[in-house]
Amino acid sequence: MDVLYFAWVRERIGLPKERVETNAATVAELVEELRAREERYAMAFEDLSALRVALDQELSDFDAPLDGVREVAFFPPMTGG
Amino acid sequence: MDVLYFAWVRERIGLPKERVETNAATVAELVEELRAREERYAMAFEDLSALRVALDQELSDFDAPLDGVREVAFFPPMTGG
Amino acid sequence: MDIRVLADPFDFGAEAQGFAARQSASGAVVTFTGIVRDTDAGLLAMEIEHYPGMTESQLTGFAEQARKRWALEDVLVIHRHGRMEPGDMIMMVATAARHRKDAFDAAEFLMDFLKSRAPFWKREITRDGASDWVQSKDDDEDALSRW
Amino acid sequence: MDIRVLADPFDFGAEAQGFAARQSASGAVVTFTGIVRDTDAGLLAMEIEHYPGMTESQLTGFAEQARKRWALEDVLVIHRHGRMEPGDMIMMVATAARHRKDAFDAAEFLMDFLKSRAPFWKREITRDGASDWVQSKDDDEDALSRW
Repeated sequence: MDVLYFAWVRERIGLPKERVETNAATVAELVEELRAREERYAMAFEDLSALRVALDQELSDFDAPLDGVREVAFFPPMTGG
Repeated sequence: MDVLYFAWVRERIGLPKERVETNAATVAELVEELRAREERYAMAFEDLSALRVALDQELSDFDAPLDGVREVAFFPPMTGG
Repeated sequence: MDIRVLADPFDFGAEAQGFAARQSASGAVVTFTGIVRDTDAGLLAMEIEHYPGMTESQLTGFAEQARKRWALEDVLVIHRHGRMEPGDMIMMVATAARHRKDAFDAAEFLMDFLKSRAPFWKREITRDGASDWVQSKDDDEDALSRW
Repeated sequence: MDIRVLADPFDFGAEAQGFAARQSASGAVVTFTGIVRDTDAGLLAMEIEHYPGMTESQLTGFAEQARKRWALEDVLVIHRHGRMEPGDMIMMVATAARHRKDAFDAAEFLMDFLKSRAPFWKREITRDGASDWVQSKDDDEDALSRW
């Protein structure tokens, strides 16, 4: 699946988008896999309460299943308007 | 004092403004004097709940005193905006 | 603060743009504009009578009250009188504030007072020649009670 | 319904005027515009990042929800991304309805959702060279609970 990062999540991880092969069943499991990769991921996902997730461009939750999802995006709370 | 009429009050009475010499102590007393004048006044002041009054260009009440007032205006509820 | 009562049309877009462009300290600008709407009966024209002098002082008073209640940077009120046709703009208010809630609340407050406490009276002239004074609405009177 | 996400400046006055002029059935038009405000720290620029695709679908969804909740004749949302300077307009919403309450409520609803549920992220660059992501406000999150 495609994993996208925005704002300071993108800055900490150092890239806007990557292809991730995973068997993670939920967003939380995917986050665990990413955290385990490298320090920059661990830092980006340090505090999940400061993060939001969208699945296929719909806001979702960290316990949501990833079954059939093609695009996951992680970002801080939005500041539009 | 000057007495002004607006909207359908003006139409019923047939003039926008007139000079009235009166010893009326309150707006209500002035209204009684005007009502007694002619049928057109009686019709205009038939239902006071449908009327509003301003004294020297400030919204007021029918029991307000007229002492020192130079301009009285009668009109229906306002429909601005 | 800018309060205008006028017979001529005004340029809503230019007024809105000019007002917003003046607000370097404000993050939020709200505008309201009232438009003459065609009615089921077929509206030919609307005529608005007003009370010169009192109109200006009432509108100024509403704007001053709004500035006391909310943290506003600026207020604009324009209201026409005389004859207008469907599609014409009757009036506008604009409010500027640092925070959007202040700008919204103040604009609603101004509109509620303008509807029932500013000395304007509307008459509708329909295509069949009928002409009637617009009745005030209980809703508009009720709207004042929240402030 | 007109939803636009764009990098270029937009002409608030012309958009507001055009929107109002299209509303022959509506008596009430409300607009909100958000302006880049200079800050105490001395703002050089604001940069807005967004999530292409999701931004448009979220904004469209908010506008559709607003049309279900209120009797609206029309809705316009314009939001910029990229780099802006103090005084520049970031975004606008406009709502048209027969009754002013619907137009006001819908505009506030759109703004509340746009603030906390549309995928935009602001960064402020100050004149001393510092650059910080704008923190979301609890107030903005709380504002959603009233709808």
